[in-house]
Amino acid sequence: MATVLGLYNYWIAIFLMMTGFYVVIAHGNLVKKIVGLNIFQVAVFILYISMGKVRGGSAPILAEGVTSYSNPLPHVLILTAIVVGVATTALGLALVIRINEAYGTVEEDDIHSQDEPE
Amino acid sequence: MFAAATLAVLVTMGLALIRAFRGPTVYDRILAVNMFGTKTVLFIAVFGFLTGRPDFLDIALVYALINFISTVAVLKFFEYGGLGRAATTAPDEGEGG
Amino acid sequence: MQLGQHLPILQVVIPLLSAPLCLLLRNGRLAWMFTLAVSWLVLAGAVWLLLQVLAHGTVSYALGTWPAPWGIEYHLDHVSAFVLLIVSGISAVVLPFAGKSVAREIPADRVSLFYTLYLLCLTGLLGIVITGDAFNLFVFLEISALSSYALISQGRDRRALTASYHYLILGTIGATFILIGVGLLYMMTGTLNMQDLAARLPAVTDTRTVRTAFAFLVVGISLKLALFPLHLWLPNAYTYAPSVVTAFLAATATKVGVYVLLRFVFTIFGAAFAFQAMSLGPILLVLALLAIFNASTVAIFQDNLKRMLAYSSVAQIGYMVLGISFASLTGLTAGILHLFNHALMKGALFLALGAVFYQLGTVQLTQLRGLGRRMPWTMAAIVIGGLSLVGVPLTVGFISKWYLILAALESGWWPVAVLVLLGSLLAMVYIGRLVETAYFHAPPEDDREVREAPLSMLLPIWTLILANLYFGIDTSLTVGVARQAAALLLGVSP
Amino acid sequence: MLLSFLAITAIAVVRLRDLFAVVMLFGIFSLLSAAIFVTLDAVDVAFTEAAVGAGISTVLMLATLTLTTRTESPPRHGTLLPLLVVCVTGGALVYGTLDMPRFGDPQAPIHQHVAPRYLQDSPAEIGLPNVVTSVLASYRGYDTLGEVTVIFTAGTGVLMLLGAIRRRTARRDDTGKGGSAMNHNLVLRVVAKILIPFVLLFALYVQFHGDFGPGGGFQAGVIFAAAFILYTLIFGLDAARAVASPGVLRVLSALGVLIFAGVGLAGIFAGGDFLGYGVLASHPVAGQHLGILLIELGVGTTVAAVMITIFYLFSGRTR
Amino acid sequence: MAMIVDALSWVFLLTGSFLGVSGGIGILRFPDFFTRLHAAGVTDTLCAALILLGLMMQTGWGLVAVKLFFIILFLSFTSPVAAHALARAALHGGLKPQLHKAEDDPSKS
Repeated sequence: MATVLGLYNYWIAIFLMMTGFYVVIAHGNLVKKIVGLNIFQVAVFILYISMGKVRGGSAPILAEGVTSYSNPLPHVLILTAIVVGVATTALGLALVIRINEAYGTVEEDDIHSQDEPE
Repeated sequence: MFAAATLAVLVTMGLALIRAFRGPTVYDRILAVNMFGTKTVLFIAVFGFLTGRPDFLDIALVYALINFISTVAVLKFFEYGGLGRAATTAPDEGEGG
Repeated sequence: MQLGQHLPILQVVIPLLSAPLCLLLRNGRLAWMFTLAVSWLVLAGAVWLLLQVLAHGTVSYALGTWPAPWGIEYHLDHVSAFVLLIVSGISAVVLPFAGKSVAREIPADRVSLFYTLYLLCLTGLLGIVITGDAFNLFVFLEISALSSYALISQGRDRRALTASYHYLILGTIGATFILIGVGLLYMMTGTLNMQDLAARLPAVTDTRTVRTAFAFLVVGISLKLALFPLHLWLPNAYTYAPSVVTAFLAATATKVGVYVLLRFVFTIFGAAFAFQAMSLGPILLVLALLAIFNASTVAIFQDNLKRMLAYSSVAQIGYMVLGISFASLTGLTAGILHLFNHALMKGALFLALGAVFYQLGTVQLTQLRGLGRRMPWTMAAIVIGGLSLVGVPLTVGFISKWYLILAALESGWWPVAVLVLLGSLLAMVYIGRLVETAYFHAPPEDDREVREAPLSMLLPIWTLILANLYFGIDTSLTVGVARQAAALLLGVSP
Repeated sequence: MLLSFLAITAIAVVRLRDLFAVVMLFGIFSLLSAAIFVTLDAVDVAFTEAAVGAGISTVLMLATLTLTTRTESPPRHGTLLPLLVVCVTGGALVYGTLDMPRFGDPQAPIHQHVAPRYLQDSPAEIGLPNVVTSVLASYRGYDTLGEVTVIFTAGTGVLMLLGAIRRRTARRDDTGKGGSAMNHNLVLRVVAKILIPFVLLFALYVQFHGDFGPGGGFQAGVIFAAAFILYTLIFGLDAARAVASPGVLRVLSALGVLIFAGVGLAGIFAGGDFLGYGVLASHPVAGQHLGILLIELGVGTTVAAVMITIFYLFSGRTR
Repeated sequence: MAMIVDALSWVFLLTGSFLGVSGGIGILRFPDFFTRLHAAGVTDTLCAALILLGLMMQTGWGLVAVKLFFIILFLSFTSPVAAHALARAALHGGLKPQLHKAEDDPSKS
């Protein structure tokens, strides 16, 4: 029971990761893939942030009267990772727009069938 | 007491979430999402008090702002852009839009 | 102020700083000249750093003056200095070629953007190689990845867009896997610095978490370096990207991927853990052999030469990984050596194809008939590069293969040695097809005016070709450095 | 409880085929995860996730949807293989969790090794209450430089992909979704006019208050960009371009990176190391303050400029 | 005095919470979009304002109170505007208010 409680956060994060991952690899719609990618990444962020939490700790902004703080390092890493994530999203969506202009569709299967005959 | 308020906000969030899933029309979803956003603002605010460090209200402020922007963006999407599934008639603005 | 002491960081910061400056240059030609100058400066720095490392051993640099586990540290040893040289060298050679090629393939108003992204990509690759911090590596990995997605999408064919998109999706999955792996390692050790990680990992290697971290890192990196079953993004990306981009990425990006694999497997986890506890050796061995045979076979049936070479790249990555999978001194030496050699030959070959594309506007095999007489210098370069790929003596390809076979025999796996030779035969077939078409077929009837590529293109191509021959004959420098690097990774004396 | 909401949302995202609903739910997903970050004490992260995930990403996705289709066609291949891959990966991860330190355990290695120094010594070494800012801008300042470069890369990449091909003609009444103004909606226009100055003010507050509370250059940049996005949405792209022209933004996005890297180089020229702010002023702590202030400014500039550029480019496209 | 403020703030908080939950139930149970909009719109603003006011009374005067005040200001601007714009969009988008009694449950689809 203690194991389950102690790992509950991680398991949910893993579940979310896998949901996102599944969307990325199983769906054929290019926009949805990007959404899935985002979910995947956000879930990883939750994993990181979860490990930084200290029970009874407080946000790592020093204040008087607070003795226990959560670990600031994962926060820093994830701040960077979020930025990387949004950069990837923006670029990916720009590509989707261009693909739509070139092919008139954002479905992977339709794109393949358009390229095949050549 | 803060805990009670937090709980109430959480329950409301859950209810709005259900509507967002079921919402037969997109407008229902937007409404639910908007409400959800407002409740998240409240949640952050109350939660700050619950943990005794209420100086993080900036986040709530950002939420309020972002929420507004995304609502506007969504609305714009529907009035000008998307071919709404629920909206059978084409968006047609008489006044010069 | 001593500039030399700050060189490790300047190496990365100079291109980083130049990128925004380049964006401000609206004139494409100016941007090109600027990029060229920067790239040569970086090459000079890389040479100096390699000499420094050879003379004094590892160089490290604490960013922001914070000592290592707290701040980010730059850590330069033989392996990284060598790869640094490869990356900056290829970049310096590719750029003179780029001037004309880019002007033809990229719309004029986007040329300065193109060079900005090129510089960013270079920054990213250099940053990956030189850093001593696991998370910093991820950040720079993304810089190089994002810029290469954008660069690849600039190909003329619309399929460049889908190729770039797929690369983006798979690349991001790979990066996220790496992020998960780094996170798990951090969780178990509390540090991100590579040296510190290596010191603290042995205490917790027995945990399931570390094993999972290892698996995720290896899979993530394999995606990035296009190891066999995860190579699907590579052929399209290389086929449809602009010529310069293909040449640059083919010669550097996957090499940096291999470097990251080496770094994580050997420096951080240690050979003992990776190869004994996790039995990475057989897995990599099988995958590498599959890569060699599958990709070479596919390459034979390609009509688009860029695609053919792209598949050949997948096969060549197989050779590098094969070397690594032996986990012996000779094997690693062979792997690192091939890293260098393959950069030379693929750089030359893709550049030569770029020249063909420049003159012909196509790289379909059927269109190349009789080209041997019309573009003699370019085609001669392709032939020599191809021979090097096959592994004919007097070329660098031979040296790599030689060491690989030595390593296989040393480990007592003679069937592997035979398979390596068979793989070379496959390479012979696809290069042979090319040679046959170019020299022994009559040129097409339509008699278009096809002339030799301009000098600014031939010069870089032949620089690389001559390097191919030179390092194929005089191996003391490359083999020496590779051996030292391998010894360092394994933690034994050379 | 929040986590369960999150899980439900994720499942809904998988199942829904209406991409618009998917994007809306993704907005919820982001907000929820941000709320979770708050409960896990990561206020800075929550701040960013709220601004980025719920704000920028959602708006960009919507803009993409206006240019593409809204519904996803049903899948045509079996989903067995992906499911298998996912299960194996997930299984591996769960297997990995078994030996992890338990959630919230103060004895976990990460709370013992590197981080304590940040918490204990940063007041003396850097002198800022917000440890996240200290680590972000100083101890691991180089990561942040990389981060700014990533943003800059994305901006340049999007510019390369979407810019300069089809310039938008100044047709006011075209169906061009994102770019046109919401002229008829008086209420929105008035409210936006009142709000935008406050938003800009708030962005400045976040920019300079990041040393003491959650916030900093990145968040401020995004908020600043959000104000412009609001302006563009309501008053139209042409009006927004008149306020901040793409050319100016291009210069600004480069300028931010230059400021950051320039501060780093200044460290070298002042006799210290790259990004070593200590030597920038007579007293190390004062130097740290100055350095952090300047680089946050650089971050804010680039982020705001790039975000606005990207939004312009997305909304300036016509189908 | 302090006691009164305290008690008042609790009253505000509780009323706000109650309104919030009732709004949530409303948004779930009401038959069509416009009634739901009504349920959400009315309670949303008031609930938020009340809860935030209650919090303000708890902290006393200071930066926190100013921030809370801004949030209230913000929400009281944006929620009605959003609701208004939403109703407009829905009306223009072809969604008609359900004027007679519901024959079927619209949430079935």
